[in-house]
Amino acid sequence: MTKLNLDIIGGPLLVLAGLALPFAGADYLMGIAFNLAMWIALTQSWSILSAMTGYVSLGHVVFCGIGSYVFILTNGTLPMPVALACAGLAAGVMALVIGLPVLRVRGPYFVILTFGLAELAKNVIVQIETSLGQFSRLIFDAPALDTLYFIMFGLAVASTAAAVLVRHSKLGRGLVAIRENEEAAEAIGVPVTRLKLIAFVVAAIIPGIVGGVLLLRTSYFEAAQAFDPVISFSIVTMAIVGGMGTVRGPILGSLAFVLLSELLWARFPQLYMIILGALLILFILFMPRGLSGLFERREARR
Amino acid sequence: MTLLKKLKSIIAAGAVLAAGVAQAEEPVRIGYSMSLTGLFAQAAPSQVNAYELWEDQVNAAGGLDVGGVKRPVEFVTYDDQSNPANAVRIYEKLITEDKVDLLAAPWSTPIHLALAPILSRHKFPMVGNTAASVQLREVAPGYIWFPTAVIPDKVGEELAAFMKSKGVTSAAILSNVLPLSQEIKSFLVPALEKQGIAVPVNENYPPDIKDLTTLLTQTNESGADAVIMLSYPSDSFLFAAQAKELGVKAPFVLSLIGATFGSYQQALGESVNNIVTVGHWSPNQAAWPKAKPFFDAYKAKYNEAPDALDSALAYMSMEILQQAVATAGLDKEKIREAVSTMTFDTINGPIKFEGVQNTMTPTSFLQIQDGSLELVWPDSVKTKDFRPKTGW
Amino acid sequence: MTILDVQGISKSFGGLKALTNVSFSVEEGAIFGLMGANGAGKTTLFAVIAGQIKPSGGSVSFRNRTITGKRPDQICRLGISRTFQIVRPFAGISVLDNVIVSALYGAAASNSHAEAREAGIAALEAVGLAGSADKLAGELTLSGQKRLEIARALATGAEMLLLDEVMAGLTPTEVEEMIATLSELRRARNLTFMLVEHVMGALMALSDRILALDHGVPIAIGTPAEIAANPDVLKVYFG
Amino acid sequence: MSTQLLFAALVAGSLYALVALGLNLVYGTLRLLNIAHGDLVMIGAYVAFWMLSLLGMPPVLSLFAAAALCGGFGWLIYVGIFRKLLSTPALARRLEANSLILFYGVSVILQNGVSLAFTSTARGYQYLNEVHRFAGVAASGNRLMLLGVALVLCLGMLLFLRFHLFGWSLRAVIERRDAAAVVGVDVDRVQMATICTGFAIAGVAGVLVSMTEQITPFMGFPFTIAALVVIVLGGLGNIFAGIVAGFALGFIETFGIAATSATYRSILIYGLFVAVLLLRPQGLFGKAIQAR
Repeated sequence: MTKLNLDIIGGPLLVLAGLALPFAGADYLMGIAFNLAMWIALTQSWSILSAMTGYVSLGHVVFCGIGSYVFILTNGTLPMPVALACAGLAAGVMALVIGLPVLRVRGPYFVILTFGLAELAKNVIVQIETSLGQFSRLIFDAPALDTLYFIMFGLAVASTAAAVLVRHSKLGRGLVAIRENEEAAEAIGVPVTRLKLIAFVVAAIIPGIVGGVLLLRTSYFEAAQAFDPVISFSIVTMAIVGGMGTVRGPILGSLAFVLLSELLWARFPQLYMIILGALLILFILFMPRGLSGLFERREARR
Repeated sequence: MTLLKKLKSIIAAGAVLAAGVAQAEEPVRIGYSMSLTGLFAQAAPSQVNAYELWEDQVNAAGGLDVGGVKRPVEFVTYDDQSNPANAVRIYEKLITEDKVDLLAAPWSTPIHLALAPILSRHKFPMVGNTAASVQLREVAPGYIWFPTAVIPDKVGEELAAFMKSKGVTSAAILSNVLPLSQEIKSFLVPALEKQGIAVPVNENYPPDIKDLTTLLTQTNESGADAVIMLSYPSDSFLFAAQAKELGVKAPFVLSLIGATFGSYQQALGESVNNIVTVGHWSPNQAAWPKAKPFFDAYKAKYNEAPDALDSALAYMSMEILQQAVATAGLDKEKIREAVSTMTFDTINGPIKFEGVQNTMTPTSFLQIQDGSLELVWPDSVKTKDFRPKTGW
Repeated sequence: MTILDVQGISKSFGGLKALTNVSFSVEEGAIFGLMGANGAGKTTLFAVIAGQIKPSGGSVSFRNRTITGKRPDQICRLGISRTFQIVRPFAGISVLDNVIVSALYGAAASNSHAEAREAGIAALEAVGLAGSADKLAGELTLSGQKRLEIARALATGAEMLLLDEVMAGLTPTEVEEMIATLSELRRARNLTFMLVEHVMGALMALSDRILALDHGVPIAIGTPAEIAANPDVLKVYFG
Repeated sequence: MSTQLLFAALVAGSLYALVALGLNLVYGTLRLLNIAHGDLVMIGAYVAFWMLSLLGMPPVLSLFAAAALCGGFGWLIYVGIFRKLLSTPALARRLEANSLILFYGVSVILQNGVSLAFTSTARGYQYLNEVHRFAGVAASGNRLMLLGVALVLCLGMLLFLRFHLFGWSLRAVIERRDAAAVVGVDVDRVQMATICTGFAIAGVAGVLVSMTEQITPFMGFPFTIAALVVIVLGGLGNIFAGIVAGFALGFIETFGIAATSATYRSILIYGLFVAVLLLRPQGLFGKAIQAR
């Protein structure tokens, strides 16, 4: 089976399974699928910037946080779908505004900068909420799980589609050139600043919407939680475990992450985290191409 | 390969565990999720310990009285990683997959609030415990109840009255920016104003504060005779250490969360004697005959004192459930009916709910007095008289 | 016809003067050589022309259009493309993909992958790398990577190539081949070249005109024969 | 300006400098960004707590025990993992690019391992908490000790780097790793010594911190962050500037709060962090080493 075949058959199958899932009538299954879809949406969007250009962001949660904040501010005044759109838009605008200076910073500096930015944003929002006399906010009219699931599933599909499109476009080729050598890319005409900015903005929009949907799921907003840095770390973990070289990577990584946690964290919470940590180390050291690397090797052999 | 083996052995261990459980005779299964890892992990033991103590005691007494039939109890537990979205999913799993008979509460306000809609949708009653926010009242009544008396508006009002009665004329308020502190402050400040107590210092600080010198110097200079430190655990420790260093002189000193922890007195010893904190339970209240035995049993099992807030609330919530099940059996609607209408006899005295709230237990304050936590306000429940703080 | 006109370019880094008042012009279709010892400012001059370094003074115009102050990618799209002395292949992708990016973004920027692929393959053929198209660029030998540098610059569709020591580190046979390749390119594609080269023989053999730099100061300009006979050059080079 | 505030700034600064010193040494010589650094501080704190609770050993002796344990851990992972990887250029590059994430894995393991072994209950103990008063300053014994030990260690490290031959080799490795090997520096030995020293210093800091703070398995992360902020301010890998930056951060924080309000503390610190990364990624005071 060639790589193309696998994707052509596997992709639509996954989508069909995803669409059919709510009709199985199991809330719990849908809950898992919701989580899976969320991680795919986040990791896939992250990969558009970070896997493609090598600018590894450790602050992707900042877009979720901004999205959920804008969502909680607008939901109620605006209809829910519009509020969600605002959340995505706000995240995109933020990326656009901070993108130019931030994307000039490279390597390990970029990694810690993005982390610092997310923490800064968190503290600023906490401060704003405090000075507004708001401590936490509740949502009362959240739609049922199946609706939320369909939205999240849509976001997973959308961000996967975006990743596929980017990867196979002129933009994607330019981004890869930037990752491989930014000076050389610029010297052959790649407008590096503009391309990085586009990727940054595209990568930001989906997590913004995810932040809003997540709020509907938990019906509670608190700034410190909305910007939980663990989310950023988890995204990077899933991307590494799944493999950064392909669109499949984030899907495989999220799948592994969610399945493993279902299997283990139930009864062995700390042990689960320890295994997760160990897996991360093993993949970085010994399987740099991640789970999708396994597929490729098998395909290559045939 | 070794990893695979490890995985296999873990799965096998899980299977053995499950098999062992299956052999017991029709146990009543009670599900809950706890923040065993992540942001809130530090708080989990005080609550889990109380649950497990309750389980031991019930099983030792022959089981849980289910409408007249005694059945053993067992817990089905998961880790929500301190993430409300996970908790929501876990409770869905507990209800729809594991089909547990009863539910116990998770930790923290956000997770309680996130669960309310799920409980309503599945018509599954759960007695909450460690949640504190005026927003709890906005939750549609029905399937969740909050036995806590630490509701910020009441805390603000009662604290102001308490301070007034002890002759406080001015108060310095230092508050963490996290929700509970801010919420209490928002009610405390107007209440103080109403009582005619001045507030010369009113400052916020972030959770990761590392030094309070400026704030405490300001406080000392203001000459306020009360210091209201609306703190979370790590800053409670910091405050006590630096207040000693800087010789805070106010006779009335309150520290919000953390002062009920066993480690608080371990680490700070004598210096935190006579610090006031929020809480409505003390083992020394003779009017609550169950209080002292609970304290002793807990101490015997875990070799440390129960947390006067979290452990007590967790245990109370199980007592309430236990008593409701004794009359109602395991039928969800009957349990709901029972919890909504009955009066319960707990380690914290009688409890009765109106809507989602416990209206029997007064909002109270504890004071550390020579190593033990005494209720010092209001007079109706106090176990000792308030003592002004004379030094560190 | 003049294709590139450099007027009074100076550049200093801190107190160090890397280039002092350098002026020259290059005719279309010519091969223009730069010579000078290490640190003479040759690579800096390339970087100024290609836009990586902003000069402290002076101007560069290409086809009568001022390009000083433009970004490297803009200058590339106008038709100047450079290679790097220390090769910078896109090591993790295939040789063909390396040149396809060039064709997509360079002066002949195309939005069609098929066109870009054709242009890329043509560029690889021109430098003799067609056989390695599917290899990872990082797996090429040094000589292969030097060729890839040229192919990538070619595939942009540039009219003028700045080649920075493409022969350094090559064996004598490889140098021969490279000279042949460049001559052929000039003939077949009517390109203009600027060369920086330490391999004197190659520079003399290929160049129409040569500029000699010493510590950033231009000391002579002329045909290879004139340069070889110039007393200042001889003094710098042979003491 | 009160001397008390000066003291507070010094104490905060010395702790920042000390914690950052270990992180900076490891980054400087091995180019590994150890985000589990704060968790080593946590391990040090637990060493002090358990040594006191179980054996009655005074924390001042635990300084050595924690240094030995954390240093040993450093040796173990160097010999077990890093030595081989760092000797292959391609692997070394991958390791460097992913070191932050790799150490996140280590961090997760340490936190949850400790939580599994000792539960996540907060711990604490009393040690040297009597208050001394002098020159208008009130200081508890444990904070004086923190200040003293941190100052001695930072100063000692600087003198060592300046005057000891091995210190010279260390600096050589930090500044020009490739060249150091050529001129005969035993890079392997320097790297091993540095990772042990860096980890040991974190352990020592943990013991000092445990005297004044509550101890939990999750207490480490804020220290990692603080150390990161410090070494960014100083310039990654620049040891001297890192120590200066540690004290500078202590002063900026303390006097920044005094000048504005405590509520802006975190915004101030993260704002500074982000601003330096955006405007002067080489650090406020000097030149950072080149990241490959």
